[in-house]
Amino acid sequence: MLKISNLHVHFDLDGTIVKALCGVTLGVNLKETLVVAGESGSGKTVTALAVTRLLPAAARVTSGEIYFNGKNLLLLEEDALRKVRGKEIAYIFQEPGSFLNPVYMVGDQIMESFLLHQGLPRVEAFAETLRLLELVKIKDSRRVFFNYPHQLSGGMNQRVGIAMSLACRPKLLIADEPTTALDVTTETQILDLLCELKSSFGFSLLFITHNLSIARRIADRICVMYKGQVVEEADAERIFCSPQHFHTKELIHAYQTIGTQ
Amino acid sequence: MIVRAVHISKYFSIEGGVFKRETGLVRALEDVSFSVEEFSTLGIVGESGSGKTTLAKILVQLMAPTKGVVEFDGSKISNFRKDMQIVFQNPYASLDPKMRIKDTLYEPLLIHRLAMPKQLRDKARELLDAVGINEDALGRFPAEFSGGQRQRICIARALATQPKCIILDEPISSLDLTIQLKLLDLLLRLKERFKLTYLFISHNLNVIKYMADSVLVLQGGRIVEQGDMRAIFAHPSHPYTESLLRSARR
Amino acid sequence: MLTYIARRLAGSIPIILGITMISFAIIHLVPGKPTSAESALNPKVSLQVRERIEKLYGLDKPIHVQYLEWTRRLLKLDFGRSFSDGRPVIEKITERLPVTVGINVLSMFFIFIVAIPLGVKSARSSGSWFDTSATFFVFLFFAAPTFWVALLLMQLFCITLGWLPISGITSLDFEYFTFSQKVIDIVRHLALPVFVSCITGLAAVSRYMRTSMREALQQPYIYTARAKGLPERTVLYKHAFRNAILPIITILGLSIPGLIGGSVIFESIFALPGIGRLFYEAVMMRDYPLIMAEVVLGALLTMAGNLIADIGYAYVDPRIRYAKKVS
Amino acid sequence: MNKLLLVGIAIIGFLSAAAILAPFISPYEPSLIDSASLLMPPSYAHPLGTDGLGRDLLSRIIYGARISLGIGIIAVGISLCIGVIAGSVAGYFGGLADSIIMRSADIMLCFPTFFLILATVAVLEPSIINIMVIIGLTSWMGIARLIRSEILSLREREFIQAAKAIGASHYGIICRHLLPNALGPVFVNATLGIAGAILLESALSFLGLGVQPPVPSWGNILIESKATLGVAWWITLFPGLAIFVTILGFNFIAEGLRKHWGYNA
Repeated sequence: MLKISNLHVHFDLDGTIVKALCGVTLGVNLKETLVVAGESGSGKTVTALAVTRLLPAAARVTSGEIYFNGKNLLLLEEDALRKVRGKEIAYIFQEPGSFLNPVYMVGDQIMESFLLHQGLPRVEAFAETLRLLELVKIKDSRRVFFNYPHQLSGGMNQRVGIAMSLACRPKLLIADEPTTALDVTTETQILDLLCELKSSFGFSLLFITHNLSIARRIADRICVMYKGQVVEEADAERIFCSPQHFHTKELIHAYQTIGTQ
Repeated sequence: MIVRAVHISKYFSIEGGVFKRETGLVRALEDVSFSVEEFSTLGIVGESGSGKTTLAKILVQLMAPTKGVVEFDGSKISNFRKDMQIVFQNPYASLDPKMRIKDTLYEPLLIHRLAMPKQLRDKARELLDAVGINEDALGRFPAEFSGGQRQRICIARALATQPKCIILDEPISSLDLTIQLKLLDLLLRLKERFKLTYLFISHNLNVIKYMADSVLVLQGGRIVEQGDMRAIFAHPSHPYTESLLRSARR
Repeated sequence: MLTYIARRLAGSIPIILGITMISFAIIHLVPGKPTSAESALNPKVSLQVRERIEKLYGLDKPIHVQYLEWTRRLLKLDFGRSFSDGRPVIEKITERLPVTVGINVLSMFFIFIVAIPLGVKSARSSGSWFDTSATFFVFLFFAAPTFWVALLLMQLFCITLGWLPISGITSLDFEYFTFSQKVIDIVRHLALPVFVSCITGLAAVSRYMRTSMREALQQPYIYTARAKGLPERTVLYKHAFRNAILPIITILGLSIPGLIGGSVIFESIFALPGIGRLFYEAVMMRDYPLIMAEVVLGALLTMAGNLIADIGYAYVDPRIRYAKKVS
Repeated sequence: MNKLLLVGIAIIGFLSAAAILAPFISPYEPSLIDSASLLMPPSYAHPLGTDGLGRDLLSRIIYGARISLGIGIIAVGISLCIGVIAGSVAGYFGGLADSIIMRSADIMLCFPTFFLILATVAVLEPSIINIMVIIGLTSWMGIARLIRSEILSLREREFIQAAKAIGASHYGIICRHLLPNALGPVFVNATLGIAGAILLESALSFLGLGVQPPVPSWGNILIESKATLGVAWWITLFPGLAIFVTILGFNFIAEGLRKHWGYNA
């Protein structure tokens, strides 16, 4: 499904070159949940954004390939890449409140993908959006459609984010710490919702987090990143019972002593 | 007993309507009383909105309580500004961006006249050494350090006035787990070395278990349970404490 | 939203009071000033003028009574009679108001039409030749004093090239023109003044638009828009633009005092019959009732402008319009 | 130090040097009337030509620099003092002081500044001191608002609470912590203020209400040139150019400072 090999990304912060990724290699198989665990600065978010070249202006991919169903995304020119974004690869981001445009109604922002990718007439797109909102367990979908992001709670906004990403039935969903900004109870609901949708939609999930307890709950395979490199990659169970790399050991020890749920 | 809170309550007024009349009252703290033994660590645990930070600010006299009073044992704490210090949660906001690290450390030393101008640099170097930051940090600005390093510098600043008691208001919860653990070990070492009393505030019960000798559980501004850490962790009496323990252990 | 408007309206009452007080204080500088008739620097303040001021403002009564009386007359828009020709001041002002308002509205219109696309384009292609040259020109426009540019342009277009009339709003034989000739004539007369008046505004709005646009483009929701596979044009003009345009509305309110103030200069250069030039003449002739009337009206106009801009902003920005939390 | 800042400082440095050394470097007495060379175009004897009364334009412009720069800097000095004090009191102590200061600032901001200045100048005699004071008194509001919002945002920041916790006094906090953080954007605003004040002064003299002749100021040189518009282009061009270059210099400094300190004030 997705194969990243030897990816190097450098940031040019007005003169100083920062090496964000130094040779990242990882793969996501069909219908699998791969969790990329790592602390801040390990490069996990940069990897996620690099997949569909959503990196900020200052970033430059210096070497490496990203194959998605056989196509090297780094070499795709803009229009073809845009067809992949949103249609085959979708994203959910961390801050639910700030990743939705504050001046448009929530429903409009979801409908946008229908109108763009599937060219549905507005009436059909409207009905489709309502169905999607119900799918992500938003009860009063008709009212929520006409609300603005600032009127909804964090959890509700994240559900809208998930609905938006699933609009065109993507094959791969990349979630970058979607529940870190939420309180514990909402976090559990969102994680359960994601797993449920994964089985019904059948997409594969690339889940970025720094919280090992989430990794343990939902991951088929885990890969640990440290200082811009993948230092360990294995099945969820093997990572926890026999970690190899010193950083993975450190992570697990810290998680067991003071990690929360 | 080194410091004691007697029936502390704190209410905030809510302004509403067109002319900003006081239309409501938020009861942040309601009749909180407890005392802190010297050389011990009292853990205060509670979820967000339970009034932990308000209590911290009242104890260190940054905020006046609506009711009740904070008492100090005169023999141990003569000048609370010097003997009582606080470390905040957000390392990125608790250091003055325009000040070099050396000036941030010199300030408490000069205010309390703990070092002659000539000795300032050595004293600052000692403080940084105690928290594991090397000397060349003195000339640099906070922007050049990571969250963990900045929090160590804040701890150094708190140690500058040779305090007796330090209030730690969620000092590590915005950092990565591995760095959190390293900082907790640092705090334990410093406590032994400088004979300190800690008031450790956190929402994470496992951290409290790692650090505290006695525990105080806050819910909605009220104390629901108080006592020795092991006893409470073994068999909590209040249902709220039980639910906290269950979610921490899963 | 309604509480927002109510609070804004309530807030403006003390401001109106403040305006009347300060204007009243300025008036009191006049007669109280020991400008005896012979004072060299101010020859025009003759004894006879002093009596008229005293009579007009009833200065014999205690100060607060004068203030109340003056405000009462203010509410009736009765600013007393102009010294120069005895006509009621309010009449003279309303006569000339359309010219100034017309020019200002026209120049504001041009500012928005040119500056906003300019700001957006240079924000989008930041670092390109277009962006650097646009910023350079914005700097030049920003620094050029309007009256100097006016003089230079007058020299170039009116005298050496002779394309445009040098002053006035209509040429002498205006009545005999056909309608289309009349329009062309007015346009030729107003071309230079409008251009001059919108120079600084153009620079300010385009620079502000560029910063606001660049800020909007760095917001997280732009990532979401791109992640949805939207073409760059939609990302830019639908998502980023709608957020970037909001602060520009407040600029509208804030630029009114500048525009009214500026009208004094270019109206006197181009001899246009607006309230700006009226104010200039009143100042030269120490026509105090007229001066005070314009100061008060100018202030009230600005305050009204700010109010409209604020309410407009609240209307357009859903975060203020629908403040209540739904779920 | 970015190049914008350097260019700005170079321009202003050159102009202030010219203003200070005016008596030594200007070729002629600014008000020396030489009836033999009326309205002479730029020549070797008079590098920038002469005006209607045969006075040398270059020396008048050099002396004019004294007036314009002097008024600009002192006027902004006045508005800076009032603004900083009013802003920090309103920001730091809040409550009644805050609302009084801010309401009066709102009121003053409502007046079209140019109207206010013209009205007060009409009432008082237009001497240089009056102009400086009036421009200063009518432009403090921007700086006061800027300082107030900076202090309000800083006051809640934890490093201010930490300073209080280690026992710093009110005075210590304002001087060591609040002002250094708040003054950055204020300097940027102040340099723009100087440019604004110079523009205002020259506009005033242009309308005959600023510095009265025979004292030369860029504004009143320009107004005289209006009479000889078609004939003597240099009398219009050069004083205006001087104003333009000065304001450009100050804008470069402001933009350079903003980049240097990374504000978007």
